Amino acid sequence: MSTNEHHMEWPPSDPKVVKEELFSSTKKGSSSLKTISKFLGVLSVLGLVGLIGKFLIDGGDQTQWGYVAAILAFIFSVTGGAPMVAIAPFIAKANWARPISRMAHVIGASAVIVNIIIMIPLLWMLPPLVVEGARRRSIWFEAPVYSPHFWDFLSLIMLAIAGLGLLYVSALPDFAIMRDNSEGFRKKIGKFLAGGFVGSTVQWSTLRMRVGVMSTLYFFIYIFVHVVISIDFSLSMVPGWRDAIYPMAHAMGGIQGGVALVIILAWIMRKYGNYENYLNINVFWALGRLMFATSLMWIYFFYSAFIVFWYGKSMSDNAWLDLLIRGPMVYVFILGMLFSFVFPWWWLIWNKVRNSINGPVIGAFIALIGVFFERIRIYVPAWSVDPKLIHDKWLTVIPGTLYPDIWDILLILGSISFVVLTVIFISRIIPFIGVWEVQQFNLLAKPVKYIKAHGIRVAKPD
Amino acid sequence: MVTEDKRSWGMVIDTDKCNGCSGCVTACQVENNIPLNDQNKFERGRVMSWIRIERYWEGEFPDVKARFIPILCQHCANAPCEPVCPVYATYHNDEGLNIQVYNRCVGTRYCANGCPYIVRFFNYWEPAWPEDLRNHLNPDVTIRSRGIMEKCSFCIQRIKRGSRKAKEENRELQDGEIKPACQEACSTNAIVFGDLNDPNSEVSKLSKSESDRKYTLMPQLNTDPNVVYLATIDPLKYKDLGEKAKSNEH
Amino acid sequence: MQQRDNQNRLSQEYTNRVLLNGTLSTPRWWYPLVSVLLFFVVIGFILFGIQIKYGLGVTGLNRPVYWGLYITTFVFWVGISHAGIMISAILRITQAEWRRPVTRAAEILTIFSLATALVFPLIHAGRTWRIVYWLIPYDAARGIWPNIRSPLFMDPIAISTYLTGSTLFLFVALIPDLAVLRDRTTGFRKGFYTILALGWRGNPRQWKMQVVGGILLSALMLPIFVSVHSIVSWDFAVTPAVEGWHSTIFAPYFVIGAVHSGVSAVVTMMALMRWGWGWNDFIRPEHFDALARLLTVVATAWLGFTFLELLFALYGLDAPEIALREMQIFQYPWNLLFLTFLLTGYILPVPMWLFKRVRTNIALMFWSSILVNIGMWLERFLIIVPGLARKSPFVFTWEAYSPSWFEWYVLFWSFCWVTLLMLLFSRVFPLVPLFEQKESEVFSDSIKIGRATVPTIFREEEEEEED
Amino acid sequence: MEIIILRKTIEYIKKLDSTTPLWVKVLVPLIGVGGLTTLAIISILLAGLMNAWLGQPLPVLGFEQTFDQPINFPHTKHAGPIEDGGLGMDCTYCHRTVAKASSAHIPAVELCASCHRAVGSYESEDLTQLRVNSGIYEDKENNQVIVDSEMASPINWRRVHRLPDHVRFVHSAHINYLSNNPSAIENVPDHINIEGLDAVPASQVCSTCHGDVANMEKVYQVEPLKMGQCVNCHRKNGGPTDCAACHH
Repeated sequence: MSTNEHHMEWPPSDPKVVKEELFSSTKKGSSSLKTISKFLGVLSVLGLVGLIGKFLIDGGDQTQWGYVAAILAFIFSVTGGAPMVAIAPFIAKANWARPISRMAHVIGASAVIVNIIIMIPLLWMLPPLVVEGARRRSIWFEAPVYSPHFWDFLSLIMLAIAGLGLLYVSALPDFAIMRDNSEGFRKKIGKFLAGGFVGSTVQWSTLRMRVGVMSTLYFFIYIFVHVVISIDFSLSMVPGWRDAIYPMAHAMGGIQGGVALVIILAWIMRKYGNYENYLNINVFWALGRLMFATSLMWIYFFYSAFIVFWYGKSMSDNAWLDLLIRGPMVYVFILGMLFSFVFPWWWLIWNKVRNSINGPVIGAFIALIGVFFERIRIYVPAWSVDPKLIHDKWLTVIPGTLYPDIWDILLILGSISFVVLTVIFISRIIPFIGVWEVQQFNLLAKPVKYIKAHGIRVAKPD
Repeated sequence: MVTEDKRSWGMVIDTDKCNGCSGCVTACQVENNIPLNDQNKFERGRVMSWIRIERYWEGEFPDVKARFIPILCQHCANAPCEPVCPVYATYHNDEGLNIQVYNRCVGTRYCANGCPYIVRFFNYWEPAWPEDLRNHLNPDVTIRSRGIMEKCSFCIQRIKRGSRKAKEENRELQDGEIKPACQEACSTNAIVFGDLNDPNSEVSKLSKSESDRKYTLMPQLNTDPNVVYLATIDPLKYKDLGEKAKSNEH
Repeated sequence: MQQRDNQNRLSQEYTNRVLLNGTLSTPRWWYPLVSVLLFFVVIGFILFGIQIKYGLGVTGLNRPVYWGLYITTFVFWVGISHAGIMISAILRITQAEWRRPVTRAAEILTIFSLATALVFPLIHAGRTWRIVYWLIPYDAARGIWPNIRSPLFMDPIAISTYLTGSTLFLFVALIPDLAVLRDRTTGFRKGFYTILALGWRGNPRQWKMQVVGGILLSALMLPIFVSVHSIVSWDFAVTPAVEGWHSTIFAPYFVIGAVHSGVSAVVTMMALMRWGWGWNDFIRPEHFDALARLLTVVATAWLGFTFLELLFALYGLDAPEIALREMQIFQYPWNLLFLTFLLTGYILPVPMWLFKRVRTNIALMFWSSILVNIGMWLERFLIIVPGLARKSPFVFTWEAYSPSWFEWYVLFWSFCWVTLLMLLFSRVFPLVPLFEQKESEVFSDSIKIGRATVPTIFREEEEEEED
Repeated sequence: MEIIILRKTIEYIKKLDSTTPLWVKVLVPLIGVGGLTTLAIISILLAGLMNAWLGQPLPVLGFEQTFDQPINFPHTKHAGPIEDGGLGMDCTYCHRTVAKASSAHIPAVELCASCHRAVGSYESEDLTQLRVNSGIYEDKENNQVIVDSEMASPINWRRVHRLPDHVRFVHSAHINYLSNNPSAIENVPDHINIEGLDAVPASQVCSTCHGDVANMEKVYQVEPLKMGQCVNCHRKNGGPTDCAACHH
């Protein structure tokens, strides 16, 4: 990549041009997009059919619900992880992330409905806290009997609200632009959503504060949701599995998937949304590094748990290894390890790969598949454990491999399709790059030449 | 008798027979050159005793009963103390013994932390005996210097001597020929030592015939000990039987 | 003398003069302080000799508390050592500009605390003189090599790798400053600096090599940085027999705790440097501000991990584990220590740091960072000792462990020793990197956005020079 | 190659400014050019030193010294071959338990006295001392034999072949093995011929560790008797290499 070409890709400095360029993507809809949407719509309906079918056929058998739990965990953690890509740089005042923060927020809000739909039957299947008169292992020591169900559901709702709130708060100025610069239906939406936002100094400072508060809130909720759901939905179903880093590893896998989703979406928007000037190579480079860092973090958390079990060699330690690693899901484990860590790590370790447009995207696809396998590896065996063993000190009977049935496959395809469909739907309303974010970006950073070196001058407001 | 290299030395301790007389403790102390435990050592929690008798009270006074469990190194097949030693001072040999090599030990005390039975002891000082006990020390056992770990060796000096004798006399080692000091001193024959891999040895037979009483300490840790305990017999369980027998007599 | 040049930057002449005031001249307090410290350090060495001669009976250790103050202090110093790479490498990679005046101090803190930490397993071992078996793969006649499976064997490897790497890292960053010193000294010192400066002329190629070397070392040091405290944590976590230790969260928990304590130690040190040498123009409140913000995030993450650890301790509903936690948290004297640990480790300092007025107040930052390190030392103590002193079914020594005065002195010795080494270092090498300071002055500027004047930083695009 | 280095060094010296002390001008290029070489040499030397220290036979550390025993016992006279003026006695005559027990057994004074009460010069101080120690001796002044059990005391022989306390060496096992496997015997003295034999008497295997004691005026240690030697021999002859075989 030569120097000149690189510096050609920079957001235009004229606000009007920015506005028009960014909003143009919400208006033009190609026919292929419509076809894709229809196809995804059909798949989504089939997914719902799958969930209902699953409920009717396997409604009484907890051991058959592993894939449903896995797909829920996958969708909620990767879509929920995406806003972290916006939040972390926001807290660290990193300027580069401004062009992709909207996309991150959109992804964060895209899976609200799917999550809640899948969650409801799963709560039904979740064993109560007191089984046969005795309290089972759980983080809810003395809590009321249906605490897991209540808090799991509530936490997911909280995450949904926080995600939507974050998107709404940060998109407020764009709604105002929509209100002021469009006609008809869009104007009405803009008017409704933007409220009285006119861009006064007070409103701007409130906005910044709101984004900050929502971001911090979202971060804590995300961690809380992971702790609660990952423990209740997998760890406490397996007798003897005691793994303190597990919620963090789970969350880290989610964030890894979230970064991957943002990279993929950014790539699509760059390619099909004419956003070349906004999503330039610097963005992909930074995202690639983030992807690399999250992959390393994930393997570190996983390994921290693994080595303790491996060395511990106690009955429950061995059972953990038998169930989740060398047991029924050994091939999925290997695939997950390859796709979550080995491939992305070996791919993204090269600066040439990170510092390109396509490199990080390939890494992101690989990592996303890895996260998917990893969730299957965790949830399916955990749900397959015979519920009768729930009071045991350690797992004595390792369940066999559970393969997905037709309902599971329908559900997996349908739920993913519905998330994609939601993203497409949102893309029709608001631009995927915040206009105000680009303005700020332009104000704060500028490519400059210093003596002989090329560089960027970044302003650091307090 | 199985061949020499497939031995697995083990012990069966019948807690029902143990009356807590501490004969084994004393015998071990003498046999293995263990320094005397004085008041100061007790106060500072530095007592050394390769085998010890743990006493548990059962019931309320005056209907109180004492239960005794002799605890010694369990010679675990899957010993948590072994992998943590940085210098291989403790390892498993092919006779199923958990060996402590004094001269390799540098005294990190990591093995002691790894041991769930707390049967490893550290020499905080150079060992010392009263003058008149000096010549009573066992020449077959190393005197451990300060700064190293020690623990029950299943009286390895006796095992070695016994196997050597059998070899010199060109015969197989007989079951019961080798007796560790604790077994020799046990007044109630609660301790039986032998080869667990030999199906005809007394330890194998005992642990088979009494399989409903058989248990090992802390099974959740998966240490696979070579010391097998036989649980105390619950007299209530046999009370009915006895009364039945009584009524039959009449 | 004019301090600022025509572009309102600190003049290079002023920078050189002030930052070399500890090296080219001696502060008045230096000799008295060094001699007092030397006195305490020598006493410490005599005590080590006594311990080696008579055995570990001089400590308060017993059965089952086989590890006590020595290991606690070992972990503590390893933790402190995480400051250097956190500040120099991670912040360098994430391009945090405020790191510049702090890097050197953090790195030497790393090196000296690591060197001190390495001493502790030696003091702690029963037969220190046999440790050569442990550190060096010895003669093959016996056919036995050190046990690679033992975390205690991996410890020295990780720590000495980290030490070597940190020393290299420090040296690479020291070269330009050594050249400055070479040009300002005469006689023996000039010779000394000439050799160390490796012929530094400050030409573009040398600068480029120096930058590349720094970045490469940063990237190489990061995995070592993580591995060091992870391995230290696995010393504990791999033993299934100790309920309070066998926890999967230990590695990240220890690492983040180490960053917490290490960065706090850097804050303490910065305050002392500012007061001792009068570098008010270079170590400025905004550096404390930035460090305190970083610390707030790190401390909160660390508290979250502490919470998770406790949560999972109770999760299993295992009686021994719950008994252990009950002892650790509610029983005297551990309860007082636990309360102090929570208060000093998080509850007192972190809410203070939420206020900008505190973050920019040097005295308050000094005291709060000391609080953090008291808390972090107690954290290690509360993990190690109650974990061992637990109510185990086979031991009846529950009153456990009270360290002897000997051990307390060794703890005190370690602080004297590190401080002494730092002071000796400061007499020979500058504690604030001159070239980093000048570079930051050159790179920073300010622009007007609307009505506000905002400071800016020039960031060079290093990647483009690859082709 | 050397020329290039030399040229670069000269260039470097020329570049140094005039304020630089002369010794620096000399030392810096020396360090610069020779640094790696020096390091390599030092490493090799260190490695060699370590190897030498760990693998050496004991004499280097001064273990080859002989001791002045309380009574000068000439092995040459007792065990030395007859043709050299010795008596050719069997080692096991005095070291009686060597093939039966773990220790080789230093004979009691009585065993010595059983011969030396009659045999040997009455002028010899050593023999007189021996007789005193045996408790039956001749009082020269009064020319009478005194039986004094209070005077009887063991001779305080000084040990020459010492093993550390943590090593358990069993003589019987080794003697029995070697006497049945003569091919494993080492250091065979000239006056003994064991070639081709299937079994040899116990007294002919001692030389493996102790050397040719029969020809030593004063006994000294010929073999290092360090663990390396034990293990090497065990490996060669299929002995146990388990640590617990010797250390317990």
